[in-house]
Amino acid sequence: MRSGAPQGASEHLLLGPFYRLIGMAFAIEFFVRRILQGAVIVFLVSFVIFALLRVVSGDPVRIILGPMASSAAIEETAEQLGLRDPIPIQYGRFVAGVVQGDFGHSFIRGVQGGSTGGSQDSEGLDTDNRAPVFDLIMTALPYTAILAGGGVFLALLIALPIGIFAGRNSGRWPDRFALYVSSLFISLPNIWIGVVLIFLFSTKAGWLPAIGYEGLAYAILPAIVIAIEISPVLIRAISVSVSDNLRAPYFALGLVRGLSSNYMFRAHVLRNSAVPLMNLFGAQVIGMLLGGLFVVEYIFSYPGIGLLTINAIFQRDFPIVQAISILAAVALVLINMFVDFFSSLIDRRLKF
Amino acid sequence: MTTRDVLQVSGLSIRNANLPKAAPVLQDVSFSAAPKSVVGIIGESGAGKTVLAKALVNWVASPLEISSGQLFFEGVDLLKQPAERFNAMRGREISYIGADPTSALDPTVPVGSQIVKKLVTVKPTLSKREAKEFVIETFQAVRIPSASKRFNDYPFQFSGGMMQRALIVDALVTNPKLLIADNITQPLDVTVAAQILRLLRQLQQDFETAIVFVTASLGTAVDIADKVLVMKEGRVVESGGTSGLLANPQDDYTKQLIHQVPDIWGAEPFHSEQIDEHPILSIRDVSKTYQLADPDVVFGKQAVQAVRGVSFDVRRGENFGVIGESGCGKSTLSRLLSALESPDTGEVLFNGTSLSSMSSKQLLNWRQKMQLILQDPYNSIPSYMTIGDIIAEPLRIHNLEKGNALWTRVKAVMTEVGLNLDLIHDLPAGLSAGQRQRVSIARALVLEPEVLILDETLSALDQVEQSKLLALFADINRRRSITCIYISHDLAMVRRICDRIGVMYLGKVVELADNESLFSKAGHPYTRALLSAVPVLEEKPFEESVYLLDGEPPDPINIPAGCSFRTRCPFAIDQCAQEEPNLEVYEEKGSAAACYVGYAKLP
Amino acid sequence: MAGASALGAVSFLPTAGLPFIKTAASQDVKTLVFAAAGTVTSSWDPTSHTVAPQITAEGFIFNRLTNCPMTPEDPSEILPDLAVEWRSVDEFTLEYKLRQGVKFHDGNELTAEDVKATYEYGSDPSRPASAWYPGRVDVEVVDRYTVRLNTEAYGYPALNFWYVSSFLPILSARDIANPDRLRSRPNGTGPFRYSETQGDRIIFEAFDEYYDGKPNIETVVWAYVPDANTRVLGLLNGEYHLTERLEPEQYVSLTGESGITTDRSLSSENKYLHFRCNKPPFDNELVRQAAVAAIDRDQVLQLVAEAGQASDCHISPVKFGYIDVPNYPTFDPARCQELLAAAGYPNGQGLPEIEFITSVGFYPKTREYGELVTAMLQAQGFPVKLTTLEPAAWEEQLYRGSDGQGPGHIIDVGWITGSPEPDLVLRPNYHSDFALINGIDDAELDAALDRQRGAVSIDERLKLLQEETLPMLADKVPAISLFSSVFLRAMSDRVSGVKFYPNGPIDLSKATLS
Amino acid sequence: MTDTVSNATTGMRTSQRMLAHAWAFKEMKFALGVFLFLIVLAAVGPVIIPASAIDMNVGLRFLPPIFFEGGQWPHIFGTDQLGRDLFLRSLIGLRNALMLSVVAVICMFVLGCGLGIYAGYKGGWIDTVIMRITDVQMSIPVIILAITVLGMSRPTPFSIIMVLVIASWPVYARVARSVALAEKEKEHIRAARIIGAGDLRIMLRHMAPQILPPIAFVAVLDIARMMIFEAIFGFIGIGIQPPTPTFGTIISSGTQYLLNSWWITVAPGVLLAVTLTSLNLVGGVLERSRNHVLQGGR
Repeated sequence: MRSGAPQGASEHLLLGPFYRLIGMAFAIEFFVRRILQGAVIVFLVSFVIFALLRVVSGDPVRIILGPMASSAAIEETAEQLGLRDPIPIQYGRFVAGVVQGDFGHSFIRGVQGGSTGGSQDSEGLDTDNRAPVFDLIMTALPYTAILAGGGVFLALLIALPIGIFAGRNSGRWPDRFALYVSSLFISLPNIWIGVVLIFLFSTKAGWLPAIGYEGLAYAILPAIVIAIEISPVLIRAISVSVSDNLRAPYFALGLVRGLSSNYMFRAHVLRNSAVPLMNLFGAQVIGMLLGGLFVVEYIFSYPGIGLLTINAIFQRDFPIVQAISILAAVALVLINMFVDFFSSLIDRRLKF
Repeated sequence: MTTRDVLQVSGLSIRNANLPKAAPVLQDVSFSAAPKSVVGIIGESGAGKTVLAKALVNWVASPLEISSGQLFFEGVDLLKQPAERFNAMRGREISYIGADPTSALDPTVPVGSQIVKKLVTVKPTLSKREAKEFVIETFQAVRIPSASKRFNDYPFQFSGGMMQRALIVDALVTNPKLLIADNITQPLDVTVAAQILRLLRQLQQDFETAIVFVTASLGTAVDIADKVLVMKEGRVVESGGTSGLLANPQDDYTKQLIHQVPDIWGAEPFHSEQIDEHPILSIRDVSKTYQLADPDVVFGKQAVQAVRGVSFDVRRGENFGVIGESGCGKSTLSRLLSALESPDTGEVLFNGTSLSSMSSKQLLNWRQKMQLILQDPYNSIPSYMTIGDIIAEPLRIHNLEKGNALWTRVKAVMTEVGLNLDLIHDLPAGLSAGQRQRVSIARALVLEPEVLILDETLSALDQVEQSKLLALFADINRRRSITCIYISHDLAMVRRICDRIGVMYLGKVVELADNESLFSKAGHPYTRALLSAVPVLEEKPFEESVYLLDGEPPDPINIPAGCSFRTRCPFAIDQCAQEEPNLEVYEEKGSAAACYVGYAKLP
Repeated sequence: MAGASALGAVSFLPTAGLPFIKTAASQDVKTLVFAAAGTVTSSWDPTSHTVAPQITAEGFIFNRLTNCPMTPEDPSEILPDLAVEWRSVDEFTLEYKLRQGVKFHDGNELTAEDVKATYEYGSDPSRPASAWYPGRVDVEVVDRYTVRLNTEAYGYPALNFWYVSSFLPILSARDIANPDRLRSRPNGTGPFRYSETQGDRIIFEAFDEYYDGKPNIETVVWAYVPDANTRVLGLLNGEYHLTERLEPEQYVSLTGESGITTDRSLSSENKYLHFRCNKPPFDNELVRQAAVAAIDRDQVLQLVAEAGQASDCHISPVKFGYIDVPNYPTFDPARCQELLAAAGYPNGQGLPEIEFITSVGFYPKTREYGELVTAMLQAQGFPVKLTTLEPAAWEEQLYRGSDGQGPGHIIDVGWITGSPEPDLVLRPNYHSDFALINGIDDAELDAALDRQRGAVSIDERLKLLQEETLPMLADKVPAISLFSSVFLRAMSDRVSGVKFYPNGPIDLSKATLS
Repeated sequence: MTDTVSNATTGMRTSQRMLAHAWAFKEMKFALGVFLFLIVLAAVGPVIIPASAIDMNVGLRFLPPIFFEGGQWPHIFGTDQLGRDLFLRSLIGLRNALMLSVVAVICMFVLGCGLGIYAGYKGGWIDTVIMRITDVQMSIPVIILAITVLGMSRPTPFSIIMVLVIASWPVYARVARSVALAEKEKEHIRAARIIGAGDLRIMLRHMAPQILPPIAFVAVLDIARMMIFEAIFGFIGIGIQPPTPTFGTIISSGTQYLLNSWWITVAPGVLLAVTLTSLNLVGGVLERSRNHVLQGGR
């Protein structure tokens, strides 16, 4: 084999040492841009929710003070809470608080975290004696994290084997099996399957606890419902991307180049299939998961963020709803950012 | 069979298991390859040559299956061995390179590490480090510039030619006895394809590898092969030594193939009949630059200089050609000419009026006078409209005709381009590529334009269809005295149809000459390089050994200072690095080239 | 929270096989955990709210002057509590003699000054709970242990306090002088004293110096458990000892359960459908009468099952003055059609669309009987549309707004008070000065309501109520009482000696836990 | 495989070949049959079944389904807590859910695709604005939006559809935009511009017919998703109001009687799940066939 001075090498001699840094510039630019974009999105989302709550819903003061409160007391309390100011001013105040890390205090919940009923005494409403929203969220968040983590884990536990098996046997029975399973799972409304699971496994069989949270076992049934909800999308995505990658020219050529089928599958097919799977997480699964958590926590009276939110909306507890929508938006923005970043780490063709 | 043959195929038949009644895909194919020999396999698409090539590496995918035959490799019939045994040969004793280099490797893993992985798999004694050094060394040997940097690049960062080089490395690192090269030059530009062929020839000498070279181009096969197999519809119709076969073809099909290889220098250059000296289209110092994100600099931008100061006139009634390889800026030029984009500087004048000064209404009227026909027969016409509606669409847009008059005009133009009138209510789905291009042509002609731009319009068609359409254009040109601008990479085609030709390199016109002068004299080394690389059967005035280039065009982001061609030019002088040369007339007919070396000093 | 609390099925916690499940439940015989369905407010001042769950909580802490067991057999029965004797001095004066030696939780002795401070503070119209008071009152301290309530300055008979005094908690005068202290730390004379709040749990400790002897139970944990199912499950696995507000199905299931005692007792609450009487079509008395003739209350009761008891009266059977009103509306389709025709809407033709608003998840079975009543009204030609709202939204729609109008045309609500005093129901609902929900403005009715309020003797008042006020209400039907609520509770059979009040409070002073 | 396949394109269009391929699946025939049967049943069932869904008969409360002991003809699914026929109520619920979902999907499809194509075709600040709106919209959980809007005001079919559309149009806009971006670069769009077609004509006549079919196909599957949302809304109490039967309200009211009268919850859910499974199966097979055909199979 001969060797010769490659032409054009000199042009890149200078660049050579910096070559490794290419990813760094990309990463810095990526994160700067995405965090800025994300901040704008979160800002807008919070404003939309903030305005929506004030425009659409009734007067939270009626809930705070109870139905029989005099209109004088209601007005006094509303003034005190700033609820009679124009929405932009209220929003400005809220943002100023959030920027300083203060998400405000619940309208309804006492400082110890428990709900309090309407007190018609305008002097009785002392917002400092109401629970800080941040604390409420921090109390509920671990439960939701357990449930979400468990749900995603179970979903992957279902979807990975079925999806990969189907993808490897495209057009044959495992493929059809995957189609049946995903078509069935996606057709089971979470509200219904949740109740049916409670009926079968908790009420009838008595195998698993269902309502509330006293220990990890309480997360099992709700996590199954979450898994049933999101696994069909995963199954389809996995089977399609696995079979697409098996059909991709590089796979057959890899075999012809003398590499083993197992190696090609492990090192390349799985790697390439991870990208659409991750994108699916960012685009769809997180949204489904979030929606699913709200409903499932509601069905199972599971004391997480979802139940906190649903109760807060029903009770017009604006500060909680606002904070949680910011939290949800931040979570979505961050998850999408990392999904895109890791996707582009895997597949350098992707530019976001 | 002689025992010294590396490969001997006898009576190989392959059929489609799903279509048991159809003719076999391969029928009774027999040939052999001696060590260090090159066997060329030639045939049109559908002849079964790719199926054959793949069968040689045990790559027969369902529903195809081998129905009979033997495949001896070094005396062992691999078809009788367990599949594992055959598969164990692959990538070690028998290597394969395919037609589509850019999708041959996992796009998400650096090229170098994929090749290293293959190397350590087939040669377990090698350490990763040794393998890496070896691969970088080999990269250099196949003239991949900055080999150690390119080692870490991803497949998409390689051009087709560079990737094909990398794959040749991948195929040859194990010193195989047999290399199957399946259409490896097909997607490449002529100069790059010629480089690859040259490389392969050199390597073959060094590695003592037998090569089965599959190609659709007879010119290419002849260039490299010692022995040629001609295939048609799954059968070998003729085989023999290359020179013998060319000189004395036996089979009609072989004769036809030979006949179809275009003559360039043997053909009469084209002359339009009514050329008005007054230019209908003037391009004045037109430039276009695109901004891209720079991955190396935070929030940095890169300027891609697609077209750089192009000027030329097109005279009414003439056929003007623009040629150049991929990335030379010809498609950007076509977008500027058709006012789909506007130039950053300079202007395009139509009958003396600048396109950029036109109001949108004027521009709409102007569109009737200037039409563009695109390359891809499958994507350039909408699949959900009937052929009649497609052709009628321009008339409707410009509100030119209604009711029966509209359909009369549509039918007239269909007849003119040779479309059967029965097709008027059909969707394009069943049409062949040639018919589809006729629909495109009809859609342009129905407006009765004065200028027609053909952007690679014929390049997707086969030789026969191309000839027919060229004849049609010649006819239209004569009857309607339309001005045509052919934008193409196909030298043989512009030779046949164009009066004058501009050669583009890196966004600039480097030579502007009439047909005859360009092909016989060529004042620019790049033009000569292009001409030297065309795969033809005839004698070329410009020798490949003298003119063929190394490397590939530089990135249009980092265009070298001075003459942009100097980094590849075998004849560059000091002056070339100083400033950019302008077009200088080098002969009496007015042909001009942008080169400091000068026509006289070129070999 | 329809879904959250709606799983009426009772499941049995499988704790045996799953070691990681908290098996819970302290076996401490001195601590009783009460799973409450509602929350307390952020203020411990009893005059700051009218919230039923907090009234229940305050029941542990405070005593009242008298004590009404509120039994249907004798609604007017009054027993001594902090007062040992009471009498009517004249039309505008009541006199109470206090029990001696009663200690507040802060160690101070109860005196007449405390009663004076409490009544004068609580009846101040600016106090949110002043609605419980018949009106302002002056309190005269006769001696350290004797007080006189005087209403002369405010123009209504003192007799209005006769029953209400069994409902109004007695505070300490020192606390009333210091509102911050009043809000933050309840200080009563009751069997349990407030210890602390831990999240949704409030801890009460037995009061050593309780006048009736220190309770047997050392600690009461008041746990807020909003979900009915969780309350039941907690009761079954021993985590809670006592729970309230069961769904009828839960009650039935638990009744057969070993280790569980259930309690079903008539409450002071009736369930009403209020008609918005100040806008068409229910401004027309005939239309109201037609509507109530279309409703078959028997079927409603069948749906409500254990959670309801039939009563033909606008007040509960545990209220003073209750009677099965003879002219109370009954299901009579023929009469309904007659009335409709007389009102100018034969077969309901010409009636505007009628919105029927009800809540879901607060009272038992409201959605079910909402659908039923809707269907029954539709059957007679009323173009009724049902709107079911979650409690907060419903509550917002319930009362008349500042324009005097309330949303919709029919709205479902329950009304509960902790005293046999009927005016706590009648006056706010049917007197045109208030008519909080239905907005009725009927001079005849106002006059009748004022007459019974002005009665100078118990007997006269009873007669007026039973022979004039209640029959007039049954005739004018600004609202119809569908049935009387029955409270469903359950407790561990380890608990004994519990006494339940019809408005929610629970007397644990004599209870034991074995 | 490197030989150009396109020359061999037969006369059939992609959609025809897709349908032909899909029809070869026996489960396709079965699922389509079940789905059509259920639709027809939902349409005519309330007319031909003798029991009335709204009428209640407290005497016939809690009848089990006909396959169980105590079941009575014609109450196939049994009766609910008010003695109403569950099968009929389920069918009416199915009909309502279908109608509501179809309308919602049509609205979100039109709105989303319209804005998406517009954004993709025009690019620039229009694209940025529309896409940022979708970002914001997609960052608001549907349930928060739904309860806020529907729970606070009175839910009507119109407001439910509005919430579904507001929550879901961004998905369509994004897909349509990304396809439009790719489509814009295609030669036939260039050809249309060259023959002088204006922006609106290009978007409506030249891009929409290419972009919409694959999305329309996703939209069909979305009908199933919307039906589930409708059920969830009903369950939380923010759906169509009783006594109009909806799956959500039936299931939620049944939860109270789960231990003794499980069928009130289970039976309507089975009908819903069967309907959706058949619809999703049809969609799934079509999707596969489409992939298959697009990959050059036939």
